[in-house]
Amino acid sequence: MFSYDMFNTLMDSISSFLSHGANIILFMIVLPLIWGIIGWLLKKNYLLQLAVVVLSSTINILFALSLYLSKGFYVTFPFASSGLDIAFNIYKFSALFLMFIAIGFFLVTLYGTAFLRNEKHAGIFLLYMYISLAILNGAILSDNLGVMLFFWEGLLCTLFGMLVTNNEQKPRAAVKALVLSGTADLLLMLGIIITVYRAGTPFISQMGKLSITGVSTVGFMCMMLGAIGKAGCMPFHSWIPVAAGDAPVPFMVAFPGAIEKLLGIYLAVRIVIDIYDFRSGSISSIVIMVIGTLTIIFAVAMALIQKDMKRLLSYHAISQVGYMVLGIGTALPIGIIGGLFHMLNNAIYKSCLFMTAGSIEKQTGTTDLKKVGGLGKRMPITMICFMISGFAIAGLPPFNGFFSKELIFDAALESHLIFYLGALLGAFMTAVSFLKMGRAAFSGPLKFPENSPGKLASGKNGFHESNISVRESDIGMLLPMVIMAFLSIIFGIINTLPLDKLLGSALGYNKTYSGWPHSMLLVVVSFIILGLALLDHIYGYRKTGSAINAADHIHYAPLLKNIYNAAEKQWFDPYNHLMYVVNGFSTFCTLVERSISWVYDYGAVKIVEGAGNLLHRLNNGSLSRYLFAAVAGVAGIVVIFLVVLL
Amino acid sequence: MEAIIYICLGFMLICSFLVVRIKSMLKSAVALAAASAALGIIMYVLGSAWAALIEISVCSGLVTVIFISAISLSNTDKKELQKLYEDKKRMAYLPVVLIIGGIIFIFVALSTDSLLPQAVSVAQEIDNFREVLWNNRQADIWAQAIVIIAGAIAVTVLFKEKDTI
Amino acid sequence: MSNFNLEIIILVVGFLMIIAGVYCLIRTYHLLKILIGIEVAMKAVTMFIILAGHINGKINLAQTFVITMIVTEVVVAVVAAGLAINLYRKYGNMDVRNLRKLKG
Amino acid sequence: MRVIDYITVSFLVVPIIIILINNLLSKHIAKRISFYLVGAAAVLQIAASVADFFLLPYYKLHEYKFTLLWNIDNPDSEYFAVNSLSLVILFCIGFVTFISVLIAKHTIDRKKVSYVNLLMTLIFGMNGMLIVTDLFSLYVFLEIVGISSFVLIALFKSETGLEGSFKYLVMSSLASIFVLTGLAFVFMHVGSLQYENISKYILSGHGSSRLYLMYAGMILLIAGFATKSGAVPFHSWLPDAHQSADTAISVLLSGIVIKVAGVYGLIILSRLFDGIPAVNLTLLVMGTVSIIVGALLALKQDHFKRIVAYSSVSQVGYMLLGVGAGGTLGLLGAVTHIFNHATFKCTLFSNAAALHEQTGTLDINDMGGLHEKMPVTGFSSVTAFLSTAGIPPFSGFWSKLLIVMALWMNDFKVFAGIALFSSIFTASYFLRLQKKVFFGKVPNKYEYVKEIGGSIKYAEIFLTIIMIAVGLAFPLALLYLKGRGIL
Repeated sequence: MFSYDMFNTLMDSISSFLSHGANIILFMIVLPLIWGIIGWLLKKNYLLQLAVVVLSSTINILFALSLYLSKGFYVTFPFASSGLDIAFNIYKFSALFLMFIAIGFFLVTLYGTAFLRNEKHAGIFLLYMYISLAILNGAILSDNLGVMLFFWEGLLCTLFGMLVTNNEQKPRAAVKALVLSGTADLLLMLGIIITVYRAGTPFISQMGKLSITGVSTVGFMCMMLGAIGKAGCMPFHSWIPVAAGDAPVPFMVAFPGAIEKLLGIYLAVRIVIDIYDFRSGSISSIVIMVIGTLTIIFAVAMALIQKDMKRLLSYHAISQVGYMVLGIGTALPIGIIGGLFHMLNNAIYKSCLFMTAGSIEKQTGTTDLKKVGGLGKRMPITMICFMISGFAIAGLPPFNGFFSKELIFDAALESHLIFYLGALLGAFMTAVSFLKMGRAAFSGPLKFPENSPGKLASGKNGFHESNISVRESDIGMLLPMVIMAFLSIIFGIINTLPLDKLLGSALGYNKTYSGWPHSMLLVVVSFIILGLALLDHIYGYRKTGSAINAADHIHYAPLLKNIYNAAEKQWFDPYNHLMYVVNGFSTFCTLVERSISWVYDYGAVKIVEGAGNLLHRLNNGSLSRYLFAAVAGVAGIVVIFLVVLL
Repeated sequence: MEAIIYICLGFMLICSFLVVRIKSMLKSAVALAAASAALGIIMYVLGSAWAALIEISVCSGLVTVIFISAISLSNTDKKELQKLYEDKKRMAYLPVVLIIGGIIFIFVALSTDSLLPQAVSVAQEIDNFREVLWNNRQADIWAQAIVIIAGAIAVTVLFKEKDTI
Repeated sequence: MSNFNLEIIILVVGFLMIIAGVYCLIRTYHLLKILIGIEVAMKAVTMFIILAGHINGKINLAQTFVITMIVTEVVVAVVAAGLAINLYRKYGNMDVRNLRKLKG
Repeated sequence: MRVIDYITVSFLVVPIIIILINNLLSKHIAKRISFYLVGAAAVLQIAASVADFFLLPYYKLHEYKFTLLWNIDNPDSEYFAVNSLSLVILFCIGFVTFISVLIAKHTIDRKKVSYVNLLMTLIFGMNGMLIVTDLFSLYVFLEIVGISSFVLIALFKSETGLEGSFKYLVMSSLASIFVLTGLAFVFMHVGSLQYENISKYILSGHGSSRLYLMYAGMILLIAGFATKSGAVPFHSWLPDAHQSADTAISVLLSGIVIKVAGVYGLIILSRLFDGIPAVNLTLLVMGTVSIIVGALLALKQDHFKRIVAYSSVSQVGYMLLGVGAGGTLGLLGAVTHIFNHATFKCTLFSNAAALHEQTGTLDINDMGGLHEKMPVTGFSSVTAFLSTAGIPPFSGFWSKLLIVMALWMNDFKVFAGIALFSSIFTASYFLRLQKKVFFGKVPNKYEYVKEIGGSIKYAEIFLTIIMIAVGLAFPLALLYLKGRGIL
């Protein structure tokens, strides 16, 4: 029988195998690439792809688990010069993230494969996903900041590639994402350069804790901005809603939903814990917290007025990052662990929410809330998953979101009241928007667009209730959803498992943060907020008569209306302002380039042509001219000799 | 002895200018032979008897024969020849430039005594011409043999009317 | 000093002969006359080598050089005459201006 | 006697034996086997040079001295010698001869015996030039090369062939006059023409006040050998001769003759007159001018072989830059470029032969789209083009890199920049060639053109493999050089 001992032995042998030589590169980085190429070559073969996904993910989870259970080790591969050594540091924290990624990757890829069943991009989606997995593994394992940056930029490439694949004609989202993430990565690079310069070593494990003073402040802020920018924090967020309009759901699940947050928050925590001596109450802490709070409020306010599920969720994806950044920015252990826990929870429920949106899109062909409704009867499991995740994101006990939010509230209140109030405002609007979305989509009379896939399947008999084939999704799409929803509940009820057993021990905290929140006051306030949200929703529903417009009274409130109009016109989008500058610069460059290319196209060509023609005509085949040229050549050599000798 | 050299030098110079200026091909070939003979005498006086012998027999003999036979193989009418091969008018100033250059060169050469190298103090030269030729310069002999073979092949290629192999 | 002058004068005469030969090469239209011009210049070169042997006292070495040189010169003259005669057979005259097919 | 004695003598003996066999046999037998004889000679030469290359370090010799039936111990005696530099070029001679015979199998069907005889005298001359140790002997062997080339170009007595041959003859006679005058002046100073005596004289700085005629000699020698190598402004005979000759002979002329007769002579001069900056500067200026003028002229041509010939002018410029840069690295770059240039010029002339055989013309304006019809020819041509233009990882890139590095390290930075910049010209004229010949629309009359078969196809495949393999394997050679401390 398979006993626990056998399992332990297996894990030990795997980890010792990985710790030996280049095996870790081979199996954590190269192997996923190979899987990806296999998946790519399978193109549209759904069952085989499914098999590849299950098999590869199992192996990957097994490896990650063995690394997590091992004592940890340090591997160095000497390279050209000592600064470029590839060094991998495997210890509790990084191995934990490897495990998260392995599990999340499995669910996301499974869902994506099912979603893209028999579609053109299925193969390339798998390839990009596996490349991303390899990159993530590499980035998390690297101890060398330079090598980590290499992997980090690689993720930008896969992001760009995926967005371009989805919309080759007008890669609007791709370009926007490339510019914004690229700017964030540039900041990160700058930060890394300053940090390495200050520390004198590129290896994180040798850095100790740098104090944040002088030029180090710049380095810290740049690195931090790069890291949280990757996670989707303001001001590097605005490509996500655009991508939500352009890209298919699996991409949204994978990238803004899970992968980028995992990586970004991972690095942010590494910066705060390992690299810099980050103190609570310091200026940089306050700056980070302000960024976090602004992100929460602004993004959730935008989410409130969205009438499209994917866009709404994408704004929530941004606002949730704000909580994590706020938590980490407090620089308190409770805040950091709260931020991390929130990141974990967010990855779970946000992926789940995107997946439900994807299921609806798959069945009805749209995610526009105005066009769908009453799907609860047809898609009960999807509805239940949505409700669980919605409660979790709104912060209702006993789901996981409640506990992580309470930790962050606690930390925020400890820092300053104003951050707490901002976070509460965010929580209020989150709840309102989810009430709106859930009710609009799942309750009320059944409705879906005329041209939805379900309608088409109903045949020629016209619109009739009995012909409608809008139904529950595939098992391949349902399974990840259900697992995510289940995890939401588990992490909520048994929150000691993620908080103390996993995160706490990985960070080395002795104190326990699990269990019911210790401050009853905060819980009460949270409940009041949720109640207010419910009241507001009912008020809005009564006023307008439909669930979808339940938030309109906030949207069209006297002062807010103007702000929203400005936001709709993208006045707050830094990308646009950046683009003005860029456009001006590129106009200037065009002028310069035109004048240079004139030189190349006409000037240089004319000179070359003229010289060629002259020489061509000089050589008229006459022997005496040949001889004369030779004698002149001798004279030329004489001149050179005279010049040198005299 | 030096007088002979001066006379021969003058004769050779005149001959070579005649070679260039004479319109008739036959006469210029003969003038070339005369210049060659004068050179032979100079060489003999300067102490290279063997080379002088070869020069007179081969250069003023064989080469002249080659030229004259080539001329006779291509016998063009004399008038037509003059019309055809009248020298170019375009670069008529060239000889003037060259002669002026030559005169300047002569003056420069005569005014400086350091144009020629200092007498090299190489003492014991092998006295015997045969020894030098057959013992030291055998590479040249081999090369000459192949040159002559190549010349023979060239003659078969260039002068054979029909050669299909 | 007189001995010295002799050598200088041989040098100058040779120089003028080379000029004459090269001038003949460049200026003339007759193929064979081009070859004769080469021969004139070659005479001067032969004289230079003998002069060199005379100056540095290695006259025997210079003689061997000259003999080898004359052999190659004759063979080149034969080949050149052969080419000229073949060209005459093609064109009917020995005008160097025929040779303008290859140009540019 | 040692093994090396037998092997080394074969460089001179094999051509003579082949000439004897070729002429003593009856014409009909000779006609049938003559090409195989040349092939055997080429293979023997390749084998002998490779064997010698590895035997030299085995016997711990810097250079191996030998004679042909005379006593080496006579005072002031001349001798033959091979060293690793001359062995590399000897290898190239065998290589190009082999390719030439492969092409000749298609293109030459008359006068085979004469072709073989002249080819053997040519090889004898080139081998001799590489193994002599005396400037005058160098000249005599140079004349053998010259005479053989004149007759080879005029072999079929076509109007253009005779014209190209006559122009070459007159130009090289002028070169002979220059060289011999220069030799006379150097002889006047040194009293000997052996390499070691000349370099001793230059090093000791004998009579440094009265070196006027010595400098004149240097100028004339450089001019003479530059004429033979086809450097601008002494280049005018080269395209005419290359265009008018049969392709099997063009490949010899462009592939090896101009390099042995010209560039090797300049290498010898630059080593003899080491430490005289004017010589180096002259070579550099001449090289730069050659690169640019050759490329400009190539841009205006319409004849396939003429473009390739002007490309030779341009590439000789690179070799001169390598020689002029001086030092081991520059010499190494020049020799590597000699080999690489031999490979890609062989390829391009094989292409020319293939195109001429299949389409009957070499005017590039008449052609088009032949890439589809003749894939092997097209591919090898593109490879040769990339290699010539110095695109990594093909072989041409590395030799140009060595030359540019040598220039840079010897503080000729302007010339290094020009050498780098001029690659654009190379690319431009070859792009024009490729576009007109291999891409675009196929003219109606070439609708049924097929790929060439037989020996030319094999030659093309073989050469393409060599270009790519040398290019890919060259970093190893660089590592070796780095290990030897040359880089």
